Amino acid sequence: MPSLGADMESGTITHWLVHPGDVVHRGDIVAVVQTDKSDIEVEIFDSGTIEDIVVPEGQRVPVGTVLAHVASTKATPPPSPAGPGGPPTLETPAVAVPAIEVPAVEVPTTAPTPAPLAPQGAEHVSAPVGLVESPLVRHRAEQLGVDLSSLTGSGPGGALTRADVERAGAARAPKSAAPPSAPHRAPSSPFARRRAGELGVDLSLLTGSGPGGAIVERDVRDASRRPAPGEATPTGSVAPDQRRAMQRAIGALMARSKREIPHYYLSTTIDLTTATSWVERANLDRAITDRIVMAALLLRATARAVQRVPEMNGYYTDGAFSPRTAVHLGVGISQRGGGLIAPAIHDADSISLDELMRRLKDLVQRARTGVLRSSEMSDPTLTVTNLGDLGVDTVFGVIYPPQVAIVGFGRVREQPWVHDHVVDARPCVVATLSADHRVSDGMRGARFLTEIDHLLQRPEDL
Amino acid sequence: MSDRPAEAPVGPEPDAARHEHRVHLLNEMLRIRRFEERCVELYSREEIRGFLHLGIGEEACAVGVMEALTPEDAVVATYREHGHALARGLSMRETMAELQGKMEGCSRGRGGSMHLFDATRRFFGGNAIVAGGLPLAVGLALADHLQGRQRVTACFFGDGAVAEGEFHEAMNLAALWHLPVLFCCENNLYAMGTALRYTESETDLSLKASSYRIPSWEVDGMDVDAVEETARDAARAVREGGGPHFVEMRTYRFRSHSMYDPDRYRDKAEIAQWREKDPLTTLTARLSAEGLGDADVARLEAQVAAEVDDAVAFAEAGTDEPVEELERFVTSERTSERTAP
Amino acid sequence: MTVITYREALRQAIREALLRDERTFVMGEDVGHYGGSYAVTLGLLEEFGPERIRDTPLSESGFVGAGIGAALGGMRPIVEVMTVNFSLLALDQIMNNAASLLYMSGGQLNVPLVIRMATGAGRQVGAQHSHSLEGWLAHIPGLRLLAPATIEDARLMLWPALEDPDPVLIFEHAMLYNTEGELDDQPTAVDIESATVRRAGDDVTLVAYGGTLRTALDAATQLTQQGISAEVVDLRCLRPLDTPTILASVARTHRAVVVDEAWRSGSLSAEVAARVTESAFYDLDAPVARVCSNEVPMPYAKHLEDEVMPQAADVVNAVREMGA
Amino acid sequence: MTTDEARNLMRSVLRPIAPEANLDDVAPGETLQEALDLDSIDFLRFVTGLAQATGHDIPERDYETIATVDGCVAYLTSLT
Repeated sequence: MPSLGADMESGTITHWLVHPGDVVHRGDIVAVVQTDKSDIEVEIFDSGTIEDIVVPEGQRVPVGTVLAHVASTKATPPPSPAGPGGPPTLETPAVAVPAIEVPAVEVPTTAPTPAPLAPQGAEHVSAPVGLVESPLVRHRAEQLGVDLSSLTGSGPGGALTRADVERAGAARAPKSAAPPSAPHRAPSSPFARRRAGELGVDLSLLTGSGPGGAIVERDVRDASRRPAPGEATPTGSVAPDQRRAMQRAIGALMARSKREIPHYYLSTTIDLTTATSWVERANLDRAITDRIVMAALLLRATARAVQRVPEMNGYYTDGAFSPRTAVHLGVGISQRGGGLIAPAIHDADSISLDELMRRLKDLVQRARTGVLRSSEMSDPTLTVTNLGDLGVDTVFGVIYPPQVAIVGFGRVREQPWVHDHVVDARPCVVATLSADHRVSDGMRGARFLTEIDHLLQRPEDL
Repeated sequence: MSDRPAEAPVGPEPDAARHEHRVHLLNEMLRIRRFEERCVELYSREEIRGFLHLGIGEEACAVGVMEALTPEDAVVATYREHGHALARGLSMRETMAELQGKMEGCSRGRGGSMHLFDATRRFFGGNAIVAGGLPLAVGLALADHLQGRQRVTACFFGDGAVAEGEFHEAMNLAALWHLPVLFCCENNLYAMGTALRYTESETDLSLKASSYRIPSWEVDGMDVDAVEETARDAARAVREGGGPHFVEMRTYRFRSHSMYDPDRYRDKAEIAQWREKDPLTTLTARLSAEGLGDADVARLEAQVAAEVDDAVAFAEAGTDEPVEELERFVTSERTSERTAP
Repeated sequence: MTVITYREALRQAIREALLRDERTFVMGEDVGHYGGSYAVTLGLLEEFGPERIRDTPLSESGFVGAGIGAALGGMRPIVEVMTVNFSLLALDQIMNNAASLLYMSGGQLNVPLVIRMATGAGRQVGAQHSHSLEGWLAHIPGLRLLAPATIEDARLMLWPALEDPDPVLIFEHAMLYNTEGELDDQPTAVDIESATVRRAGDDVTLVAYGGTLRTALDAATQLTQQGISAEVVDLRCLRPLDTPTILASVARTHRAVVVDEAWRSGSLSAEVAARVTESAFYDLDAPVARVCSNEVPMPYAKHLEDEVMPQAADVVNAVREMGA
Repeated sequence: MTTDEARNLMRSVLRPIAPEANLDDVAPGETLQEALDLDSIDFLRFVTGLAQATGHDIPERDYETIATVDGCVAYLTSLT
């Protein structure tokens, strides 16, 4: 079937003007084809003898279908050069018109020799497979609080209709109650949402000051500056469902960690006599807002120790360890009412102790109010957990993937301590290390804990 | 385009030279005819797509007028312009490659059948808006006028164009400003599928040109000798400062408007009657009388067939423009040297 | 510094082009003997003669097409179309030839043509002489569209436009012809590529062009009194749009109001708003707002025409409503 | 400062640190840190809050005294 127009996809042979055995010349009209637009005469581009007719009259076939076969003959010289497409080609190989073999059935017609008709007209029974509810149905279900999976559809093929949903909604609603409305969601600007993500502000807790109560960036900015001391913190306690979600997430992460990371564990007890008295002396001269706590010293020592044992600091991804030069120390902070998060103090090895202390206070405060920056949550290179603050002696942490180690400090308490063959009571802390055996081993781990110990014996250098 | 000097004398030509020239004309017309016949075949095989407007039957107009032009002159044609392009000197290869959408085409495969261009041969298309090329021709002639160049801009258009406002605006401007435009109207009696008598209150097209004080000729568009002679006279007058001239060539297309159309608007008897006047037949008969033998004709045919085969092979071996270049030439790539005032 | 009118600035630019490049000529209705329907070309016929200051018949398609042909033939025509409404008569030539020839010839034929036309309302000339159809023409790939809104741009945009190898359309808002401003006696060049910040601000970006630049600047002044700092971006080049400049401003202010004298449906203002939404969505602290003309054919009566056109107060209201 | 004032002050200082904490639930001998899950930073904030509210410096050596509710109340009431 020749293409008889740019938009032609198929055509119907209405008349064959030639029969098998007929001799044809290039340019002869051999058939009439009906297209969507009109009847058109089809000419032949080869000379020869018609061998057989492939597509009978009345049949509709796609463009490219072989209509007939022609056995070529040597072209004879033209009687006149002006003949309407006289045979100019001197040698024509036997070709079909055109030479693409395409099965010629498909479209049923009213033709004398009809193709087999597809069964039709009986009933439209086939329910669509994997039926998807219409947006309207989903929307109404959401509005009415109807669970779509519990319904049987009355629409075509069992499809759920709006009526199905509304019936279910009416049955569910208390008689006197007004139709429940979708949970209110305050509009918020894209910029506000972006900044909320960056600052860790929960938009659902904010009240918008923009047009129509929309939350705008100003609201986020204000929220991230709260709370001032003494003010109630609206986000201080995490909502129970959020907490559950958080615990699920932490649980999944920890399960993955234990599944994938071959942990090894070490611990050592560190004498903090020198450190404790150094802190006491230091705090004597300081205003209360500038005071240092022991936790800051422990963090500082850990960050500095990494410089000697760099395989504790970095990420294990795609089967390989990539160490990090910067030390972003994750600090385990318990959320009030449950949950533990470990946001980072950036560059904990290179900032001053006072700066570290200032950041630690800031971080704890913001962690409690849910205003953390996404970068703080995402990029710790090593984590320290300090559960000892809450009373236990020893804590072995579970590594946060893709990190490769976690350091734990228990509570600081007085213990019997043998020094120069004399036993006395000294403030001590148990430092532990949980580390990834794919990256380091017990020797290096021991080296790391020892380094922390040494550093804590010279607090003035921290 | 002739490879002879454009101003070669036509009248009292020595018989041998005249015969030789006519063989050249026949050859040019044959090239166009066979090229377009092959296009039909390729279109049916979907090698060529889009609209394909064939000028089979109208070859004498393109070939005759081009004989009157020099390489410095300009040509503005229509969307039925394969013949004009080939007669102007575009190669069959680049023309066929264009029809097949290949990068080797004269318009890089961007234009297709309706938009053949060749800046080096001053062939300005390839205009598929009926009458849209006429104002361009006026502008090209205006540029020649302002720059003091003795050039002609030949502008081809069909009888359908005379109904457009742009035809009248262009006639008026060219006459008003006395510009060197040779208006070449190919009157094949049908504006697409509607006969002239259904679209024009005045079917004498020369009269329309005359009303703008433009000298106009009518000529048998099926007779290449007549077309050439008239075109030479008109072009000479234009070149010598005579302002625009108008040549109406009465011609006929043997095939439908575009590749295939129902052709319901013409009866077969009319088509058969015009086929009697086929410009190739007419010229071949004249040449036979002058001693051209069947073998000579066969040799010409063979040469042309080889050229067409070569063009098709060239086009089929052509390259598709990389889609990364899709947005090239929306604007010029030349960076102009910007200067402060 | 010299104080001149927008009209005089345009005339100086044309005169300079005629002196600098003998391929340049001016063509259009009433440009010669009448002196230009807006008197831009007044006096040029006497100086340059009828060949180069060429009166045309009332046949927009014919003479715009002739301009394209002349550009193809090596000239650098400046074609004046009386108003953008009349350019519709030449739309075939602008779109199907000027904008398309380079592409459909595979890069062979460029059209170095400049078409100037008046645009915009404000003179009570009714529904067939007043519209701002720049957006329609800005739809067409292959064209460059300029909207000089200042004396400096009126004086300096023409020359780079003539040097552009492709067709350039220059839109002169009719209300600007009589405006006066200072012009450097030694004018430097301007580019015809970029938008520019006409006034810096922090709280909201007002995007304007041509006739609405003044409206936006007035609104910015009023907003200052309300403690709102508005930045005003002058688009200058309507096609191709200088998107980075717009986005950079919105990234600073987080709010955008587009001020466009055209109808809002399918307009340049829609295009600007779409691009801001596409590329600066997460910078937006409020939905993009638009101040456009009412969607009516321009009425004749003064109070109705004023009502249709964007006013500074409308811009101020739009900014207030977005909570800046 | 009376006992009630002292308890009120403790409550208001604790609120941003441990919003859900109820002083009345804390047994007399129990330390605040253990009863209310305060870590050392929380406790430092608590002390800082008290110091700022009363205008008195609270040296580190006194931390042990104010570690319980009763001790803290006594400490606060003893301030002039």
